Amino acid sequence: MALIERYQMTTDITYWPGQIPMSYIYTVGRAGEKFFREIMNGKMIGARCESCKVTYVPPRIYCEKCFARLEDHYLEVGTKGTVHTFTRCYEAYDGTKKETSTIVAVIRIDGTEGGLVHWLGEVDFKAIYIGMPVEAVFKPKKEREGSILDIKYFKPI
Amino acid sequence: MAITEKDVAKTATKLSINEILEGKVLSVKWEPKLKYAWDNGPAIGRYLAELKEGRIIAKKCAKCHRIMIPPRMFCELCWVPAGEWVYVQDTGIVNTWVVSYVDWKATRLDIKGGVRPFTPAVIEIDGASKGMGILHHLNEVDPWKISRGMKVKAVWKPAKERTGAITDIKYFKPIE
Amino acid sequence: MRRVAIVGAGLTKFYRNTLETPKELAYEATKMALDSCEMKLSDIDCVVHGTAPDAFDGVHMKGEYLSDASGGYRKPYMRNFVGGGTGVFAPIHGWFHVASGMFDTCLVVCEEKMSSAYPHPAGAFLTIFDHTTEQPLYPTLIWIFAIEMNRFMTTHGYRKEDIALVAVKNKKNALDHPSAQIPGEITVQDVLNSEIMAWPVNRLDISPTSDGAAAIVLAAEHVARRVTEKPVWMDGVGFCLDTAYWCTRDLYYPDYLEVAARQAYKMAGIREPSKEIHVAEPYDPFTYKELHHIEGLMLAPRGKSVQMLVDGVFNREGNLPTSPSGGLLGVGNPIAAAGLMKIIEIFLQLRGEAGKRQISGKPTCGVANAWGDLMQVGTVVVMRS
Amino acid sequence: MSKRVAIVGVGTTGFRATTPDVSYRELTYEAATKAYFEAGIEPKNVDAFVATSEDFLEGYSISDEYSPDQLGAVLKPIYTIPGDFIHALACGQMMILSGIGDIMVVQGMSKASNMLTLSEMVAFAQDPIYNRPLKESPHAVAGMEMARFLYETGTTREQCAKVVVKNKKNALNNPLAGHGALIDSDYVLNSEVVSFPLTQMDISPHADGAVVVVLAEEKTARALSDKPVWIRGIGWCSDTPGLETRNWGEAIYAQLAAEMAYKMAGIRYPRKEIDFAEINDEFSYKELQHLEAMRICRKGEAGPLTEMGGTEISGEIPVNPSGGCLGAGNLFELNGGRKVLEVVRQLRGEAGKNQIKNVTTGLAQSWRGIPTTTGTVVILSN
Repeated sequence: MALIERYQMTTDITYWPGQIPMSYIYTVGRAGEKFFREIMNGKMIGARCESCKVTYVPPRIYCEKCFARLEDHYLEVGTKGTVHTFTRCYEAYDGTKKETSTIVAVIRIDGTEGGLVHWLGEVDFKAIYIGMPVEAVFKPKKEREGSILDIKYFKPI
Repeated sequence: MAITEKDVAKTATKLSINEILEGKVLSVKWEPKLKYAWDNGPAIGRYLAELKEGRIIAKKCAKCHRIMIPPRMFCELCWVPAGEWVYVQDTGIVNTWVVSYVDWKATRLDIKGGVRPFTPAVIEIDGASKGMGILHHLNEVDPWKISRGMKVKAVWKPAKERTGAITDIKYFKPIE
Repeated sequence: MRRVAIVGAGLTKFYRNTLETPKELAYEATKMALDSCEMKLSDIDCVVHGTAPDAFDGVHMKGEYLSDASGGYRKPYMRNFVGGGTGVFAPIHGWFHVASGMFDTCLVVCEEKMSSAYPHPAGAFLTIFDHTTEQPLYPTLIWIFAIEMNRFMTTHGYRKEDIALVAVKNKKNALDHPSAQIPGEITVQDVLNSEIMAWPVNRLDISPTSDGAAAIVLAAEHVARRVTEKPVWMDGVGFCLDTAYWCTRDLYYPDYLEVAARQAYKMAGIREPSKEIHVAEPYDPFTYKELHHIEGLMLAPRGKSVQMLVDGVFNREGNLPTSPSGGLLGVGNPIAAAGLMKIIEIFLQLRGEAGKRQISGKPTCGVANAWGDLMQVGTVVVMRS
Repeated sequence: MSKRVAIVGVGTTGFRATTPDVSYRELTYEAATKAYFEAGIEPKNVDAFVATSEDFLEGYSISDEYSPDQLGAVLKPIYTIPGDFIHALACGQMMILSGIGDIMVVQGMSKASNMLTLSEMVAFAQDPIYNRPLKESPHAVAGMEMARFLYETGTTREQCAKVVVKNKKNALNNPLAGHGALIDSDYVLNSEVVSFPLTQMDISPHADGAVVVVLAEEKTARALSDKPVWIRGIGWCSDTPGLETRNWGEAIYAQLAAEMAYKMAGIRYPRKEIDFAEINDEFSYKELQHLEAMRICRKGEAGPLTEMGGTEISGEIPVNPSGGCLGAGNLFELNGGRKVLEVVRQLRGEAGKNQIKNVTTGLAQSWRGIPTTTGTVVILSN
């Protein structure tokens, strides 16, 4: 409607294919540099806001609630946590079906209000429950590159 | 207040591109696949189909009688559905142009090595209303001899190579 | 109509490449803005974010990604977008929030991290063109600006060497700006001798790509009077877009800017802009663009801006200083943040707090504008002390 | 608030999985033509326009460039909100209240069918450093959220399936909706698991379409329309965007956006004072989670209420009589626009077979989808 002339034949209809051809390199930032250098050592740090009583993992340079600067308040938080929620995912990020499913979870790091989104490994899916204690399994030290993938997965304790 | 050197000193940390590329600082790479198939619709669909035939088509507004190129199904100024289809010429005049030493990635062309600079222009198409132009390349002309108002004509790809695209016109070249 | 004032401002350094993430840049500017007027995040009712294409920072829906770092945590938070015009539109968007009576305070944050895009941020501009009728020709942003500059020059008979004076002036002004990325003492000859990018545009005619952020705090009158002795009022706002069929417009004159400026002047009660406005920050991503905008803002008659430039009218000591900050050509161009930087410059000038950049004569009225998209956006703010 | 603002014209194309015969320009042109016709105005009467778009969903790096022409907004005040349609509606309202003008136009458009790599585009919204390197489907985020919601509230997968059954059924009677179907709960529960407990049928399929709304200040509204629909309250809010720190069981953003809208509308008991609601149901559990966040249901109550038919068109509080996203399609930025459209149709008594009797106040709510925590709410009355 509204047009006085429309396609009358399906075979006349056409489209134009195209793409946005960009690529990216993201620096991990001030807090990220601190976090991933520790990850390479097999450790994890967070950032503490004393006034809000919140410990952020991954660490940030600011508290999102009160905007306090947290750069002088980094602290080691350990590599253990509990499963906050989890899923078994059968779909790849491009929307196709995965060859093998993965178990993805939000891990709440002990003593913090933050955590990591990561895989669960060395575990039977049926045995997983919300609140399950888990710990990070790191790649061998020489394979670590300062990335979230330096952690292979979390496994039950 | 006033914003001083001291205030801004620690707000951002300067890096060189090599510090990033050589891994002095940590980074993550990503190549998104952002692909589309945009529906042409009747106006652009016909425009492309006519280009394939070696013709340029426009739409005429039934109210203001502007002959509009590229064609559109409505006149955006009068806010009425557009009227009849009108073939326009494949000639026109140069409204404005550039002599570019860079491509779309900001990479410099090897001008000294003999590469011809790009000379894209806005070309007012003959037969369309005054001032109605399209973007296209100029060629077969000394880049430094292009002038405002220069008459130009489309150089088409051979019929069998045309696909129904703006690039079915290879470029425009000057005519007497 | 409720009066709305700018009461605080913050700005990061601008660099070609920064270590900071987009969030960290936004936080730094926002934090400085809050601190500058001794406000806490809890004093803020709502947040407006202005940031240009997602294709720079490389995050889809980057307004969402940046929300917490802009003070938007659990607040009414909204992003606005008019391409390059965003930096001056964001305060207008914030103005709606406060002038409407829905909120008393509003944080306006602009951020851009262009350096994430590879191989060059300029690549993101290929896909601003019509995907079907223009992109197959592989156009780039510089082309269309050079196309516009050429039309502007040939219509008025302007000379490149005169237009180059804009770069000389702005880079020099930027020497006094603490955030400046590429300030310097250069000559007209330096501009003309710099590499040709796309004639008539040489390298020194162009602002750089940059990372950076800027923020301001807006307040309704009753709050503004409480938090500061020197509120700067947003007395007029205007915004406008012209057609996306950019090849069908005569590019020699920015009609869209005149329409936006007339709205803003009408609201501010300005009848003779060139007399009533004491300082201007016209958007200057390219040298010619400052002049193009000075004409569109009706601060110079059409075809006369170059002569006024040559006569020194627009110098910091001149009758109508333009881009006293150093502009995008000198301070840098993290798109939306650069636009807001211009608003901040007028704010500081009208408060007499621009330091070494301060213009003389106690200015009380200033204007800033920004521009973008396919050379079709005009955004204008008129401010008074 | 000194002035009242009403919707005096709506126009839409309807919503279909694909719209191959028109470009995005013509799609919006159609909706705009209808909206202006209904309001009895021309673009020249409009004081300002607000469009919605997100660059990567349109396929342009600066998508707002292409906003003015098909709205008749050339050389007029117009800008773009990369947000939900209801965000843009709030902008229209704020501009009227600010004195920018009396007539505003708000536009939203979806050409979701034109995105060939939609899943990657949504994944591209995730944090590039902490989340994206895992290369997980965005649906994993929904799966995790659903799991936590079921855990915290005791809601069952069967109750979520009932949402799908209800909404797809409602869509059958909505001529604008394109994804209606008659199915039962087992069909949903047995459909392919995408990210457990989320199945293929829990996910709303996408759709194309456009909506244009004309807003006017009270005096103008009464002159233009016999049936103005008033904006009584509007709210929007963003919670933390971080996956690591957010509250996975609750939709805090919906709660706070609703509280803002309720306060403006003077609503204290939403369950009693709202006659029906169009709630974001991009995923089945989202409808239930949002109902609870907005105090239309108590925590854990939305599932059982749905199971007992309380949210059917004939129920105590009808929810998504239009068919929602599950029945009419996920329209991305336009989701809120389609919700507003349905509330307007209901309040004017123009909802056909899905008309709810004697309605005076309706609520439209939207959410910006994975991985955001941004929501919008608007309360409309006739």
